[in-house]
Amino acid sequence: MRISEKFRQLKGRKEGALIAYICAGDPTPAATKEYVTALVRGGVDIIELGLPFSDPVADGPTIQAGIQRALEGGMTPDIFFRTINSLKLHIPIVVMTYYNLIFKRGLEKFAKDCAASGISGIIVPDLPPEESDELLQACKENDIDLIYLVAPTTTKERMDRILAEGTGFIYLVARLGVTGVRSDVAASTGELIKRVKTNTPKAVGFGISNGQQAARIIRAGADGVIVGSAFVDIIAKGEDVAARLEALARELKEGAEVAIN
Amino acid sequence: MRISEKFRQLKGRKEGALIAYICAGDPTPAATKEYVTALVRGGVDIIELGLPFSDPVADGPTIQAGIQRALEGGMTPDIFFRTINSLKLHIPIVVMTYYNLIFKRGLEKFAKDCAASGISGIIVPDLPPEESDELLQACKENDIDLIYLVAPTTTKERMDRILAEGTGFIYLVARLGVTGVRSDVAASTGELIKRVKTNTPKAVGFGISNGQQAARIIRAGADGVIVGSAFVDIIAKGEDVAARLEALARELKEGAEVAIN
Amino acid sequence: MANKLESTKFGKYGGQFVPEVLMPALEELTEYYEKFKDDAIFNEELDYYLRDFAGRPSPLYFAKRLSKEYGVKIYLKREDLVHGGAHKLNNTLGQGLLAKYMGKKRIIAETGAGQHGTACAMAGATFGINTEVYMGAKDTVRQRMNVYRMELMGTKVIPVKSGSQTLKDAINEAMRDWVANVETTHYMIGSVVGPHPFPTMVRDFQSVIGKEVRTQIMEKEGRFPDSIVACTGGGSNAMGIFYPFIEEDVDLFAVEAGGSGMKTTDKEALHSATLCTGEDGVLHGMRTKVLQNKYGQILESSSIAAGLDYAGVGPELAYLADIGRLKPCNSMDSEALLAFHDLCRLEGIIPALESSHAVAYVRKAAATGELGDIVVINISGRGDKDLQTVMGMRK
Amino acid sequence: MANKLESTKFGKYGGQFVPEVLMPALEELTEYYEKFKDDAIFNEELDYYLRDFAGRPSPLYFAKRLSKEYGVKIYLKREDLVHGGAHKLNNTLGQGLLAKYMGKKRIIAETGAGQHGTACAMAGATFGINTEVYMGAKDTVRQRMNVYRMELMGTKVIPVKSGSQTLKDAINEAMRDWVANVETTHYMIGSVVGPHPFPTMVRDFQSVIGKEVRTQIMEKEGRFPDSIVACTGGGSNAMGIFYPFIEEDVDLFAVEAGGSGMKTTDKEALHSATLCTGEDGVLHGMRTKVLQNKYGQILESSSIAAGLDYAGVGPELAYLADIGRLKPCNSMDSEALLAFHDLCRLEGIIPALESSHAVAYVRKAAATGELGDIVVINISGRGDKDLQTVMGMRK
Ligand SMILES: Cc1ncc(COP(=O)(O)O)c(C=O)c1O
Ligand SMILES: Cc1ncc(COP(=O)(O)O)c(C=O)c1O
Repeated sequence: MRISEKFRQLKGRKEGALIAYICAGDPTPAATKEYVTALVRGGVDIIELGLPFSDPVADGPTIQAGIQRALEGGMTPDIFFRTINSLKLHIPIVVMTYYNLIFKRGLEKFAKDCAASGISGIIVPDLPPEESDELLQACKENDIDLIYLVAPTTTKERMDRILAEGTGFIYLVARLGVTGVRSDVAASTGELIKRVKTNTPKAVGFGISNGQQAARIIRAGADGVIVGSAFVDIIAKGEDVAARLEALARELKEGAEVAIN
Repeated sequence: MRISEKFRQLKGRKEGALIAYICAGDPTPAATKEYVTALVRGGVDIIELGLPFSDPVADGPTIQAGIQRALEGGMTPDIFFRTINSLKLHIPIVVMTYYNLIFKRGLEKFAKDCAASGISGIIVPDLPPEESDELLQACKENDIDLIYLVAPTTTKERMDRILAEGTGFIYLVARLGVTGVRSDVAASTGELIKRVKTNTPKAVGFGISNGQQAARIIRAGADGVIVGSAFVDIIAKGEDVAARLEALARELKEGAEVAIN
Repeated sequence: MANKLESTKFGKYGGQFVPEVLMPALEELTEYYEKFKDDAIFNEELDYYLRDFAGRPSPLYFAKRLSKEYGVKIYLKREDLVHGGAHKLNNTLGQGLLAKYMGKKRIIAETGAGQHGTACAMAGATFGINTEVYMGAKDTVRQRMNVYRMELMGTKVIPVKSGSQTLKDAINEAMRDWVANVETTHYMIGSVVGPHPFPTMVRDFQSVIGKEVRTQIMEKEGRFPDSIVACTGGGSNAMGIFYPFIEEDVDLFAVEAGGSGMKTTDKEALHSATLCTGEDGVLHGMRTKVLQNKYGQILESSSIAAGLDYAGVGPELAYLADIGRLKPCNSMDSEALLAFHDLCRLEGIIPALESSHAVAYVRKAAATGELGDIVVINISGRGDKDLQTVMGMRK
Repeated sequence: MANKLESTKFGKYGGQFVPEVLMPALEELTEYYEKFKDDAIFNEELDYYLRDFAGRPSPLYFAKRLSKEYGVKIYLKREDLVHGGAHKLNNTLGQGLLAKYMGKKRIIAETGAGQHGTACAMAGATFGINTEVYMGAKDTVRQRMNVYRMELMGTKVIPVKSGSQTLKDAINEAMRDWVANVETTHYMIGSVVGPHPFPTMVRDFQSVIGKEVRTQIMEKEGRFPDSIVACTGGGSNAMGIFYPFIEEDVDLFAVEAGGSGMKTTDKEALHSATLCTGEDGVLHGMRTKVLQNKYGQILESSSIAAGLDYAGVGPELAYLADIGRLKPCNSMDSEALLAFHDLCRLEGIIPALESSHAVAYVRKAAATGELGDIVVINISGRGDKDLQTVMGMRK
């Protein structure tokens, strides 16, 4: 399923989207299948799967730990695509990974593998538009969205370029800093949502962990929320994981729904 | 008794002199009296008593250890003179010490104290003739001999000056190096004895420890031998000290006597 | 934008592979650096600190006895005499001064063994700028004295407990901090690595080494050397001494750490010879040669010299290697140790183990003739920091 | 001979109070020293080593932040940047070169904490002369790293097991060695102490410090400083920086180690403030001020800074103190530590604990006005060697 279609659907239903991140292979490839299923049951609209990289500079300690567990669990790009292929989900899947893994596989091949295994979009946190021309080309040829991030620090000039190029959705970085659970929603988030003027859907990530926060963000004008560390935390604790992932997804989705009404 | 008189006596008897060094107060002031008596009984002709100084640069480890024992035993210049005073020996006594103790007491006072306690000569290993004018003056005024050392390295020019100024006896340093027992007699010793042309008696020290060596040195033309470390060794071992000091003195003296016959 | 992008690269290498949040900071830094790099007042002030604080110029010393032993005329560029004991301060003074001109209130940095961290602490103290240094928790224990040195100079050392608790985790953590505090904070990278403009800027700040050598060797020999040899971790001391000779007829040798051998597994390399064996990749904000496995996962590298122990290398070196302008080579741990002892014994100079790799290459290559008659070795730092390591080897 | 004697003294101090065996060696040394001290070739070669090997000139650094903190304009003479980390090398290069000119095959020396020994080892390696260093057995354990540094440079370190097994025993033992091997061996004394010609010769070799300051301060201030402050153990860094200013209107402050207090017992002093409290005496071949008890036995001295921990002092300093040309003063252990931290934190310079005593005096005296407006402090060495000590203090 294309991302844009999903957002159109949700818009029709006046719902904010819930995009859930977990790291593929954390702690094993088999577990990922189980956890993804639980998240979908909980109401997640888009699944974002991390393809683990050894040096994840844009991630906070929580997700870094998840990545490490995945690597130790034997996750590789080959296994990743096989795992995704076996998921057969009816919602969009997005891969989040660092550029070196894409570069090393070959941009063409990576985009093709994504398309073949049912992935709709790619997020590369260490690939700004200045460096993304080639990957963008490969994505276009394979009908894959290349999803860009914008941050509170992004200048007008850069914003224009990103909005012109980005497809699928625009990933709004809610605050300066890396991924990780925070207890508040930054004032700057609202501002950023207003600054990003585009028809492409806007999803806000970094630091969201509960329904209330999700509601506030959708109310502020976002089309979706992205939640990662809060889910990875549950996996890290390792108790009753599937059920708790599902429950948290439900809470977040309810927040995102309520907000628009 | 003046040193010169002692040497005249010995000359008449065709005997080489035995000069025995121990450190005063090693390990206690009382012990020194006992040990000196033993040495005299063994046939020693002149007693050389060390007044212990904290930094004895010209002495080897054996004598340095004796000096340390003496200092720990409480020996001071005051006690030193009192001890000597109580000895009442009928042979010459010579004090060997470093210049700072003399300097600190005052040259005049030191010389007077020597005279008053029956000391006939002073040896100061760290006082070359260049620095000794004042002490020489004080010695002369108190009828004390200032005994100079000459070494294998001493140049002709310096030798002349030393021989002109020294009284009592000339202390010939048998070899380069510090005090301490050696197993051989250096070839340079004989040479040095020949180089020292004077009417003042010549005594050779540094490294002599047995009768054979003593004999060889007297035979080479010396008027006496000076033995220190070998005696201090006996004190250090601490067994049967008085008897062994006496026995070693006897052996050395016999060597010195035999040599001239 | 095409124009600017052009200048961020060395051939295909370099660039700015960083999170979006950092891009404006890199733009700001680039702007300020371009503004001040040829500014008379900035350069006068920098020269002042390099001279009066760091002790430059460092001598170019003719190593008579080593020359005789190795059979080639050897000059040593004495970065070991620079304040702090290594070339690292050239760069931190440059960046520190720039941070001051930019009005930054805070400096952050990463450090492995602590050399760059110490140099940051020195610059931070001199310029009165708050300095915080990330260091792998394991490294803080291994390099307790360097931690203490930094702390004495008022720098906060932050132990990084994530990942392998070593340099790469410290880099990650410092990047994260920068992402979070980009407006007030300057991130002081310690070598010619990372996103543009760092590789260019650090090279320029370190070029004082090579500029001095130009003058010094002319005075001594009336000509340029036949070759210049420098150890290469990130590559800053190498680029610093090479760059002013790029256009000259001088052979350049970048000596990497051969570690205990040229083998790699899926997870680690027994060496750190990135130019020699690395493959094209993207790491820490730059495209360069990288030690990586077939999937692109970064390998743990290895060397007896902590400062060479890095899985990447400066992009400009990768470019110069590709076009044949410099020759990548390497010395093994054991060879570096032999050279270390040679320099101590023959010249009374205790070199850093990093620098010993450069000496070791001359040791083995002199006889081949490839170094020519006159060779300059960059002694990038002093070896006091390595005594414990070398002592350990003895047993 | 009267003529020569005259020149061995500074007023009543100095002289040659040594065993007869050594007198010819002192004469020979004096002769050679007189012959070469103004020899163009000798001085050119020495200058070469000072520049290219030792890294001279050392900077004169305006310590902006320290000046502000202490309220007086402070310049730091950066001997901490000299190869080996202290001014000690100026002297060992001078004596080493002289030994080479004299054809000596062997150098011996004594060392306490190991600074002078290391400098000897460096000179010995450079000149290719066999070097052996006596060191108290206790000190070899306390200063294991310095022992290792010397050994790396090919120097044999001989642990002295007699007496208190510390510096004074090492001096005694080195003297004994010299007595035994005087013909082939040069005894390299590490400060302006010992018999003539050492105090004069070492002062001259160290005077390069003050000569540089003359030029440097003129460039920076257009005038001489009001005062110069130097720590004083044996007194070589002090005489080195003072001597070229003796005839000028510059106040000279010799800062001794106040230790833990100005008390003494019959056996030991809690300090090493010889100029301040010592009495006229004879020690280690010279007449000078000495810490001694009423009988003339030498006291054990004490200081947090090993290099200041000495019961004697150079005879020329004793003379200059008597005639009022320099002011003897002192800083306590605790004061030196505070100054140490100030310099680390404010200037990014980690000074030797010895040098910290000089800084500490400025810290307390600046406000009195006695130092005038511009003061030069001799930073005689770097503090890396002292980190362990300072760390210990923290606990
Ligand atoms: C003394 C020394 N040399 C070399 C290096 C390697 O760095 P680079 O390759 O950037 O010069 C280091 C790094 O810490 C170092 O401390
Ligand atoms: C750094 C430093 N400063 C000062 C001294 C004291 O010596 P002097 O008084 O001869 O300069 C020493 C002695 O080792 C030293 O290492």
